[in-house]
Amino acid sequence: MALRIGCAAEPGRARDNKTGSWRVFMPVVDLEKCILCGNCILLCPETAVSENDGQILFDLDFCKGCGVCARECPAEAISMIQEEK
Amino acid sequence: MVDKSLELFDCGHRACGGCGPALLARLILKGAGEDTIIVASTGCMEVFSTPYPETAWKVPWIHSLFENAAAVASGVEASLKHNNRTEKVICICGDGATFDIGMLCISGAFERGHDITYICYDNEAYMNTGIQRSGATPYDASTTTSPAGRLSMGNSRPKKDLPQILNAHGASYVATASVAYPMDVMKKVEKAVNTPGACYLQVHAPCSTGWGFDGSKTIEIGKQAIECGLWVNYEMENGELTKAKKVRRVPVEGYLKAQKRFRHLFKPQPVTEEIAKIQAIADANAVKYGIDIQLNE
Amino acid sequence: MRELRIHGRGGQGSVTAAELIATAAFKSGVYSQAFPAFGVERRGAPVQAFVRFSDEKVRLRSQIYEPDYIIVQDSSLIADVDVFSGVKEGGIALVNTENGTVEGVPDGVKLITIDATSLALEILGLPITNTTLMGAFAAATGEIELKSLEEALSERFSGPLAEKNIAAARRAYELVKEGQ
Amino acid sequence: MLQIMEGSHAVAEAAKLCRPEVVSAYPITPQTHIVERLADFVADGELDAEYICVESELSALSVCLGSSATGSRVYSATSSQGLMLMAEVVFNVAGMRQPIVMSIANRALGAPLSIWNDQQDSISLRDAGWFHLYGEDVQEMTDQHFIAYKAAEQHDVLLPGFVCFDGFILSHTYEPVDIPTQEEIDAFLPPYVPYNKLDAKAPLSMGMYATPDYYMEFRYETDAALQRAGDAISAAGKEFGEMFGRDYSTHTESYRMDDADVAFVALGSICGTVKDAIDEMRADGIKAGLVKIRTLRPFPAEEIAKALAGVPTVAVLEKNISLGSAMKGAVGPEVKDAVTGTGIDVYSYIVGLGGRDIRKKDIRGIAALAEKGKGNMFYGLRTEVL
Repeated sequence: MALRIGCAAEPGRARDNKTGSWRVFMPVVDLEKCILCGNCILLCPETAVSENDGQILFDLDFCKGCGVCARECPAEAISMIQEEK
Repeated sequence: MVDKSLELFDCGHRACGGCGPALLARLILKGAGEDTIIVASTGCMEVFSTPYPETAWKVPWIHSLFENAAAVASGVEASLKHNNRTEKVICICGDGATFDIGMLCISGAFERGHDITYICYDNEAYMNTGIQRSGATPYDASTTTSPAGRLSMGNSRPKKDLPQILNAHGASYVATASVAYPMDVMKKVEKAVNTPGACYLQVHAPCSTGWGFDGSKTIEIGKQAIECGLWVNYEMENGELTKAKKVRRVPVEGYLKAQKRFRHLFKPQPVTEEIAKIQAIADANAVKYGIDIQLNE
Repeated sequence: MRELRIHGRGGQGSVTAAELIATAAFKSGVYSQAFPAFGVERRGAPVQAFVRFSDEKVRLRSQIYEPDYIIVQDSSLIADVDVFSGVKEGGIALVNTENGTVEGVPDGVKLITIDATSLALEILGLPITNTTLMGAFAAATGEIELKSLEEALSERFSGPLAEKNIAAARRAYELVKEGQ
Repeated sequence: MLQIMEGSHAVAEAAKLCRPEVVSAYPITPQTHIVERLADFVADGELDAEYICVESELSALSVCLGSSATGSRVYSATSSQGLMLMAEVVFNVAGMRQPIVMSIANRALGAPLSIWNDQQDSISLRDAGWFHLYGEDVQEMTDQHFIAYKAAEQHDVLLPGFVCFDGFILSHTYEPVDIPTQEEIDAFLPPYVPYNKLDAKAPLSMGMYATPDYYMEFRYETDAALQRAGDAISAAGKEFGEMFGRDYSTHTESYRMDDADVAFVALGSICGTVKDAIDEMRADGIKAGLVKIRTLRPFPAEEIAKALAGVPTVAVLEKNISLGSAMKGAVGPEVKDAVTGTGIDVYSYIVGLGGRDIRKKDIRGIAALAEKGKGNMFYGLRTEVL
């Protein structure tokens, strides 16, 4: 790919960097406890949490496993578990 | 209107896990919307979000130097104005770029009254270069250039009151916020970008690496700062304090103890006179901004 | 190429005089160049300005050391500055003085005196002598036409100020012509 | 049509004719008359531009960078200390490939403080990625602004340019100059078409940082673009010549170089004095000539080598000093490099620093020294005060 003049780039390429590989602990949500408040979505520094059809989804390609979602979950529905890689 | 579902700060950036500033970048763009141009200073956020060619920014973004974001933003605004364009211009700069090296350009931009919003993500030291003190570093915080030691209690000067300085420039909207209160951040961003003239927003953005706490506690630490009165969320409009977040204040010890940068105040034994000085800072904040919830309220 | 050096004091309009003489010369059909002795002089300090006249484009950029003409805006300068330094034989020294006597004029240099201060006070109501001296210079040297000078003055000044300055220049021109 | 005008005002007229959308500058002697005149133009409605009064030169060029990145043609002017305060932005603008044109009213650098002319300021920033044009007289420096914008904005160039002229000696001199009309400049210089710009409809991140995997390639690209700027300057200079009768298709100008025994190489206003001195020397049987450098960056090495071919001795007149260097001047080594292997002797002479006047007799004196093989030295030192 030719260099973009002036060290510029169009959006999208950050996704080439799969930060999920940094993770040690992985968030797991207990759907029974989850109240779908959206706190975990709003507070994720990685934009790696979303909701679809009543389910909280973690994008494990990017989740760094920081645990903010688990700590801030008012329903204590998220736990961080050691990931087997 | 704030659109909570709008995601303009992409995955794949290289911030530490639990990064306060990374979360703030997301929140700012939710508050500002996609018709926004970001001007960044050199700093931690710039570095973690834009290693060529991997940008995390889905809105137009420009970085020039460490100290000149406010001037670059002035130029962006002038060009937009000349061409009747409608994009909002937002500077996002760290506290080093804001409190210290960028003061000249900021003062000029605010005095000229460009229609820009300048947001300082305040993590209270130079994190990009390895946690050196800045004018935003709080009293007694240990950093790599204000280390605690046999003859030192850490940073020897209180945090500079930058919002008041910009207020004195005649800024029509000056506010503080914290990533721990995301809705408040988004609302204030929205208000700032829709207020004509130069506006200033200073957002407390805890840095787990620089302050020494587990990345999962970013929000918790931010809340503790508010609850003890060492950080106050307030708004000033046309020079007048119009709003401050009230709290049932707790002593500062809990907030300090939770961070390695204040560990020397407690180990090997508590330095009570220093802790008392920090408590006095919180007490003074409480009086100045009227944040204490009275029992009869 | 002919060269003019103007000696004055900061605030007397020496630089403006150089510019206007160059402008008038240009309008009279020659190439001209005017520039100040660039300095940090404040009001009252001795200053210099330079003008070159040539039938061809002027390329030389050095200051003027051997002028064909000098204008001394204030005879008190003669005690402070060697205003006659390097003036060419056959050159002309135009000096503003009340009493008509000037010391130290080198041999071979033609002295022309004019009481520009009184004239300026009378016509302009101000002791600003540069336009008066421009008129005198036009008459003394023939380097610039009076008409071109009047044009230059009316471009620089407007309304009654232009009229007064033109009147002062014209009067000085006539006085010097009469004296020749 | 020729009219007589102060050099600074001619530059301001040129800047106005280029229709910048944003002008930002900070006053500094001897640049002030340019920006004051532009402020008048804006105040009187003669120029439709945002005129941004800033608190420092650092901001002046930063504002220009921001506006340029947003798609506007911009203009600034500075001098000396101001350029040094801008220095960080100067490099940045080139790396970000913004085609900004900035006038430099050349002035010495402190300490000691000097408001007077030499070329230390722009020459100190010759490696910053901007192209450098130097004007000999008010006409040339005026015309160079039009050429600078045209060359800078070519999409195979996209680099900023300095238009340099000697402070006071040219900026404050009244002399005849032909100022083109707006219609003529509009025909020569089309509206700016940015290659990239900040635009919410097409988001782009500009000025990202480069890791060691990319940095060298970006520098390579910038150097290649600066080399191409040379061709763009020539092409614009040729087109300008066709339209206005003043040709700037070459980066150098040779004066009486035929059969010259000693050649001067110089930049800027000194060239006029040198030409007059050469005429006198030739009349006295001394065969001297001049190669005037108009474009210092990109350095026109081939053109210079060609112009100097067969001349035994070359004296480079330097209004700068590369302190601590072997030849003392900054330009001399490049000229020497351009003629390497030819046996031509090249010497630098440091002259005119801090406004020291340069006379025809000085030029003759330097020619005599060069022919004796004495050079790489200050010329005209007042040894009595040393």
